[in-house]
Amino acid sequence: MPMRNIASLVLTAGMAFLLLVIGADLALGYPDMRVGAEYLRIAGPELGAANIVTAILAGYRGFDTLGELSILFAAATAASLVLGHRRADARRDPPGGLVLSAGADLLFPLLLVVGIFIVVHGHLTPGGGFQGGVILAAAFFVALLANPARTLNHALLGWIEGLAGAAFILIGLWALVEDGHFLTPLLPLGTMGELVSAGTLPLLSVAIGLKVGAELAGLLAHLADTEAPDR
Amino acid sequence: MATSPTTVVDQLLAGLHLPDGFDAVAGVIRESLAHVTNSAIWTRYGQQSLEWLIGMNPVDRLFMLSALTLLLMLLLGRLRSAGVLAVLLYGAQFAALLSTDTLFGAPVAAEVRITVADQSLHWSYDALSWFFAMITIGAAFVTAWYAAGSWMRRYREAGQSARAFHVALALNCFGMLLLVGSADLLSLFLGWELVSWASFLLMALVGGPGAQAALKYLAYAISGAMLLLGGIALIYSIGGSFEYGAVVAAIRGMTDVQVWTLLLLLGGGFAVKLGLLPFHLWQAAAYAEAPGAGSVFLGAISARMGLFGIIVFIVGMIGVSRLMTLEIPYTFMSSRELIAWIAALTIIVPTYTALQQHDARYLLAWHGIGQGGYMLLGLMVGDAVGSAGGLLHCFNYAITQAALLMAVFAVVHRTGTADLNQLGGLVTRMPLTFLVLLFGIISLAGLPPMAGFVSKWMVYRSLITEGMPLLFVAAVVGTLGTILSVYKLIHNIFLGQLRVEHQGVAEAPLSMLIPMLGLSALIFLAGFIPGPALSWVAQVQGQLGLPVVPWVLGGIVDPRGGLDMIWLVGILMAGFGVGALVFYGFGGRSRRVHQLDNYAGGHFLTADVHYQYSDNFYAGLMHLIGPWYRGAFRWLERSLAATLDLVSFGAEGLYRVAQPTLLMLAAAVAMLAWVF
Amino acid sequence: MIPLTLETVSYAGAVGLVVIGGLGLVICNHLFRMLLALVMAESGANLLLVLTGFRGGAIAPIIGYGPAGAPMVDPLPQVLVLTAIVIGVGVQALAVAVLVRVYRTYGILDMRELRRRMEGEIAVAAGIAAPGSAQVPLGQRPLPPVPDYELVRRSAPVRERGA
Amino acid sequence: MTLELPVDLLFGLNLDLNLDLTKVMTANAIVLPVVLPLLAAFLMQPLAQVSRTLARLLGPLVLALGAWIILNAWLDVGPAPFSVAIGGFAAPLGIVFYADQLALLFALAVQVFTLLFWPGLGAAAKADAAADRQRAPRRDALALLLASAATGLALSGDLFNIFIFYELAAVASFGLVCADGSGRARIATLRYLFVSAFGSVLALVGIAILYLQTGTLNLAQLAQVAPETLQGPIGLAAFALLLIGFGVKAELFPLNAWVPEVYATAPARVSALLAGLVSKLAILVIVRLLILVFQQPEASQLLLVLGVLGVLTGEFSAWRAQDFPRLLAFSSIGQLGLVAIAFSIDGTTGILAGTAVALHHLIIKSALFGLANRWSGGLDALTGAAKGAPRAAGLFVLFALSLVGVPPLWGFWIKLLIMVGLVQGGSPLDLLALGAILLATAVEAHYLFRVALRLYQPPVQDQASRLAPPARWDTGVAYLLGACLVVISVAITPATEALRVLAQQTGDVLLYIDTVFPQPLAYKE
Amino acid sequence: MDWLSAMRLDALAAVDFHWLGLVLELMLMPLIAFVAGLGLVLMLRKIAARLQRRVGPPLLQPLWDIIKLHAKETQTSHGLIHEIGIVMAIGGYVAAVTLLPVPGMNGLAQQGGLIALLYMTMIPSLGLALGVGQCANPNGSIGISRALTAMLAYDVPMVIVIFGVAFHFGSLNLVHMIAAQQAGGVATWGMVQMPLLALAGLFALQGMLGKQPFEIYVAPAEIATGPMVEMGGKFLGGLFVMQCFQLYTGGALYVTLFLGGGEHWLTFLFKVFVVTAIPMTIAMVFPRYRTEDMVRLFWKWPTMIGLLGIAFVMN
Repeated sequence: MPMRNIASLVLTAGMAFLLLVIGADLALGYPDMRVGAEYLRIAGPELGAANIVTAILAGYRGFDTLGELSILFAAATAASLVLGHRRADARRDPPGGLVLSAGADLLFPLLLVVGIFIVVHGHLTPGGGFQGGVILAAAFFVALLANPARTLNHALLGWIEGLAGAAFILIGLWALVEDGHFLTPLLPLGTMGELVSAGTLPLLSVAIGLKVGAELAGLLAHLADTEAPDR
Repeated sequence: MATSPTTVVDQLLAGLHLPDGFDAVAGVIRESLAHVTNSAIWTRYGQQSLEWLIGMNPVDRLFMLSALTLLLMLLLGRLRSAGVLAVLLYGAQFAALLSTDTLFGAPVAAEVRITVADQSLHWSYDALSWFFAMITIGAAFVTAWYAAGSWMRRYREAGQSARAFHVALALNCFGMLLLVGSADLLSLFLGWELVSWASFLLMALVGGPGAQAALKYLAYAISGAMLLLGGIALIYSIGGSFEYGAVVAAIRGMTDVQVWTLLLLLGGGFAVKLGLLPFHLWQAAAYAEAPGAGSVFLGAISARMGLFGIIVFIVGMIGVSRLMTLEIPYTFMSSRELIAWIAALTIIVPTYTALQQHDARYLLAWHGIGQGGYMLLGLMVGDAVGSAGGLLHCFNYAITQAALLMAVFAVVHRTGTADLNQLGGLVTRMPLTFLVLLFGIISLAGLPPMAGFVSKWMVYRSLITEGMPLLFVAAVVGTLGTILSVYKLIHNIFLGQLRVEHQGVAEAPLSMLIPMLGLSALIFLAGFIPGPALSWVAQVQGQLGLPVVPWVLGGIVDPRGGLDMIWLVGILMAGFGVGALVFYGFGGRSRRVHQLDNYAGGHFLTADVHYQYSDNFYAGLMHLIGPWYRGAFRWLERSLAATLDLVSFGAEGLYRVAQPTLLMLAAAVAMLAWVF
Repeated sequence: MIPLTLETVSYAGAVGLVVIGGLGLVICNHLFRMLLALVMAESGANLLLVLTGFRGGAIAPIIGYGPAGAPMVDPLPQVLVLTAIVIGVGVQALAVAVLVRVYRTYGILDMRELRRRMEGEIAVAAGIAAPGSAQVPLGQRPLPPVPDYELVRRSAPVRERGA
Repeated sequence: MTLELPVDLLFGLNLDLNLDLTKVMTANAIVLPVVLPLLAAFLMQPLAQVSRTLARLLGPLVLALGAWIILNAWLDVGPAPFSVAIGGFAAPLGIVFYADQLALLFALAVQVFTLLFWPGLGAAAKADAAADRQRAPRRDALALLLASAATGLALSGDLFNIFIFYELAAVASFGLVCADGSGRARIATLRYLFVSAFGSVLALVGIAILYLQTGTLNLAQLAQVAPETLQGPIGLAAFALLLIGFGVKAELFPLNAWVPEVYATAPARVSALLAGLVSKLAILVIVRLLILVFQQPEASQLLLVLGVLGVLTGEFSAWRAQDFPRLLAFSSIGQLGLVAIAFSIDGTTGILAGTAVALHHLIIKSALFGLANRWSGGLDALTGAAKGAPRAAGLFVLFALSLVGVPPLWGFWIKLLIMVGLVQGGSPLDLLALGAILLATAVEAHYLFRVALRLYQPPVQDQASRLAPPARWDTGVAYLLGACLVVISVAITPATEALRVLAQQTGDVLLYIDTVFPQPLAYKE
Repeated sequence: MDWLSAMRLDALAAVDFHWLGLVLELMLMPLIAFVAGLGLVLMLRKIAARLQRRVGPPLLQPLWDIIKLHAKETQTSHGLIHEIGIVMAIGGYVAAVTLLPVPGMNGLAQQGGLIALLYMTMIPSLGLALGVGQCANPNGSIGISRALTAMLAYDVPMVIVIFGVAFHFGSLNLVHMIAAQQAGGVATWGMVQMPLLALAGLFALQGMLGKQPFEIYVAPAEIATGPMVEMGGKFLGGLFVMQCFQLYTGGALYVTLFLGGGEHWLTFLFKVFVVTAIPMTIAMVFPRYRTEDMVRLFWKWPTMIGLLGIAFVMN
């Protein structure tokens, strides 16, 4: 046991040293912006999104985002597969106290609104589908924490999850049919900076937000069902 | 040329170069065939296919027939008559081999070839190929005949698959034909592997101890094959080609270190198959435990593929003269002496191991290993007579071992056991089998007038003229051990007291007797008139570029002491005649008494009293040399296996780490450190 | 020598996080601690990733966010890191789920002990001799959760040795 | 039908491309095999609530469709590689799919093999159908995600996109491994997860270093700029980190401690997919990086060393294995080491050999895991299994022979290719690798035929009952794959020629760059 | 190429055989050997008697013994092999003596040579072994096992000697050897040229002739556990005949190898008798060794002497 620890320490130190040696040769702080500069130059005009990060996220690298959604979906699916289902008669934790439930009641609408705002304004301001989706999930989870007896409708979450993801892909497929390319932005760009602008980007953003929200909420709800016994 | 069976027969007969007296026989065949050829069906279909067959490249025809045998056995092997069919097909293969006429004629290249990824595989038959192919097909022929009748019936009754046996035999034969006809390293390896695995199949057919032995064989064989592959890679890396022509050039251009490496790799690969020390441990059990007829084939030819490889590469391509210049560093031994000594030890150690065996099959199988040493020893001496002796011993030993194993398995067939302590006195019950075994052991021990004497004499002779005293002594000591152990074999099976349970044993069935007797006759003939076999060997020598043995019909002419077997056999027979005259000609008639009417120190013998000396037969000798059986090679084998186990344990330990990430971290650090 | 600037310090920090996370993964036997170590390492990697887009004095890549014409940082690493974070979250969530379930089944989270039990179970299922010690309790599957006092007793000596 | 497609989206360049619309459609449809499984996976659970039968059929249908699309694209487009800019954003800004024959071959293999080893097919699925009403759709969704990810790995031409698909494959496989709900599988999954996740962290560090040095993630552009920016230790360090990251799935030596545990606990079909398919695609990614980006000989050597270690440790460990799945697992490690060695050989020979051995292993190991569905016990329990399943035992022997490399089976030609390649390389390391291969082959033959002989021993009483009932579907698949093996062995010459063409295409860096960038990039280089 | 010419049958016709002379030789040689053998047996018994202060048998006693045994009424046979064994035992030696050149009669020495001769002498052992084995008496088999072990013992120095001699003369042909030895008188005799080998050969001869101390397998005292246990009547008589040949063969071989053969019959027989007398004399003053001790002895001293002799010969 101590041998392993010593070996690990030595290895770790060696790794750190080597990575730092590499770092000495890296162009930190003045990167060679080969693609990045190009994004900065044309992303705005081309996609009509003020937030270039979102433009890349949902536009240029929208396919990455699809993959990312899939990973989250896979994780959620796998988690639900592992965790199984709660027995109907399982004992539940008692509801939280007054402060907690009152706070939760207060926070729930607030989080909901903030989440929706961030999702919808993803193409304009910092934020986007993911960030907003997480906040949405948090809103539901706060409620759940305050009153564990309350349950989320797994079936509904599943529907939202599936349909939101499907919507993302269907938008892409629509583009494939329409334009010959999967996930090409289709709708008119509109005026940069306005809410309804940047073509299909906001739609994608909404789909992402819904999906992430539903998935995380489902995941957390599943985790909260800790009483689930073995099969 | 108009083709009809008649002309084909004419050609075949012409190819056989038979003496004139056979014309009458040919005439009869021709006439009876004429009836067939006049039929309508023949003119319609037979004619065409025959023409196609005649027009084929002779080597292709041989391969095709062999493959056809395999196919037919695969399809029809289950039938009762498959055995007969197999005999006919092997006979046809033999005829096809003769029709290639590559022994005395020029080498013939097969048109069959495979090209994969720029590498071409092709085959060609020359005198050497012919020689080995002849032994192979002959062995397959007698084996198939031996197995065709009663033996196979018993085999089926034991719940074994006749088809599997036939297929294994046909595959062995096919693979061997491909091997001996190989014209490049790849086709060599292909044939090699084919034979290896076919042998494995034949060994593992019955299961039980045979399967265990087969597994051991496999471990050795595949290691040998990998060594061989390593050698092939080495040659390829230097010559850049797998063709034999390029290989020869490559070997010529190699440095001494490279030749040494090549020698170790190729030699190791071949040595495993030949069962040279220290790679011999697999062979006895694997050959002995194979199903009877299969054991006959394996014993007769399969181990010789290692010798074939040695002949092609070490004798043919590297050359004995090159071997002589390769000194072992820091010693005064050359590589040729090293190999010769390995051969000599291979003669002695397995032979004396055979002396200890209690199972007839194992005894013979151990001798098989030892006899391989004679062949290699003869080839390593390298002069005309020695190399001819080595080659001739291949043939002589093949027929001898086949006859011996057949006789032993005939006994097993009748009595159900090969345990030398459970048999005895069978000579009165199975006299013909006894005769076969007698011929066989005389030949195996290398005593006149049988075939084995000729080839062994040649090896001794060359050892004397080349001045290798210790090797000579080793060879003779091996022969003496052989005499001792074969006497034990024949004594414990056929002589001495007949056991009660064997009172009703009958002579071996005819289907088994015929090939046995045929081989016995051949053993005697090859000893009496070694000329024909020597003529083959001389052709092989000529093709390999070795000095050619000065042979005559009766043996060898040499001013420094030749050998004429016709005379020797003649005077031996005359001597026997004198002996018979002395014995039978004078004095009173002898009276047969019951076997139990014996001197027993006053004790009264009955049939159920075990009055037989079989266990621990050479007690005095064993008392002396018994402590020498230290099992050093078994110890080596075991320690190798233990090492493998230890290494595997270590390797497995790497996959049992408590924290897999530790390995990752280590790998990352090692790689990054290596990068800088 | 490496100058002490924001980016080099951040780089060192990122490397440090990765390495400490790695160390934690190796040294810890407790599954949850290993998970935390993993989170740490992932944070390090994310920090490093976002650092690759950093340009001295540049602003966030949102049009109209800062003075026009001001240099912006490379937006791509930000996209990548966003994705990487989400991936990390997904993996961690799954890990937690499995971990919870393992704890439910076995009552412990000790990596070595769990591995031993796994080996034992595999051996039982395959009908072969279990590797390692004969103490592996065979034939009872799933094993009953270990009571709390067991856990305490088991982990106590470790703590003492560590101290 | 042709059509004028104004492409003035990028860089202010006014390009008029004459494109065959059908061709564009066919080519662009190549994203569908990636996207459609995702769609199906997303919709799986809602659909299952509507119609269970439909949900059961959805996966196989989508995979069959994917296979058809890929085949169609391959046949229509012909032998030349093509690239597809996703979203119409041309590389290097957007993500591209690069479809050469290698990619298409493996994409097709993904569809076909996932279909063959679909968890919901055959008798095995029927047995648990009733018990797993809730599980089945989720498991199917994960399998679809795995298929999609694997296809993406084969096709993607963008490093980060590859990373994402790699992670997707990882997460989906975690889920699949512990899908049947045994405790030991979960422990194995956790250990697997930690290894995999830490590997991903290191890969991410590698990607960061790579991006910092080059400023791009597109493989084609990386290939262009690599000679100036990725020389020296930094490039190699990045490669080493990426190798560790992707090597986890590729079962490379020090990163594969999860392999035996996972394969011993996971359902046999999942093991078949992981060992057969996913590992190959991970290797494929490494090879793409090696060919396009890291052309230093040291990088190949790194792979070679790992391959040698993998071959040795894998085969030696397999020699000690006591149960069938772990025997296959260790053997798989050894074989993937062989793949790594093959790919580390220079030039076309290496790619040819590597592809061949990868395909060979894909066919054989998948089929063997299929058989393991029935024989998933200790090796002792297999005694006499040939009595009950003579054909399956025969198949095992066939596969074992080919694995060992017995001529004239395909395995032999592959070993020969590797041997020739290594000999032509000629460095001491190459020769060492050759020796290691030969040694490992000998060990491999021994343990495989120890099993084979055991199959043909007379069965011991009441051991036969311990074997699972015959799984028709899996045995059928094994037949099919065995037939494939035999066909390839017979048609070895054309097969090798086809692979050679494929290998030449794969090894052609300029072709890759030209295909992704039909015009030279007009901006700062 | 025709097989006939390939087999060189035609060469057979070209050889000029003195048919008549040869046939005469072949008939005479065994006869002379037999007579000489009888004399040797007589000498053996005389020497033994003299050493034991007895008178010894009369001149024709050995012949009378054989005739008596043949004439016995009870001739117990245990089967065909039993009889054939005796035939082989006699026949092998008859063949062997025809391979030994004697003055004026080279016989077939040209066709065989030293090795063939050596192996011919093994055939009687085999024949005897077969015959005894057929008797189904374990005591006989034990005797055979001892006899074969003894053969293993004495043949090792024997072949060393044979190698040395053959190498020295550069030929396997016995006629050549004799010619070479007779070329320069006593100085070219093998014994003078190769004294060590001659010594080793003497040892081997002692074993080969089955004389004390190496005679446990045929010792009269061990008759009940020796090969002779079931031999009576003309079976034993045949063995007596064999013994005559055996003594002659051993002596003549030694003379041929080391003592320059025979210039004419008188000297030849004289040499043979002298040579044979040596082991007989030695035999009478020794007890006998156990089989394994015999092996040990033979593999030690004579072998070493022989190898040393070879070392001298080869340099």
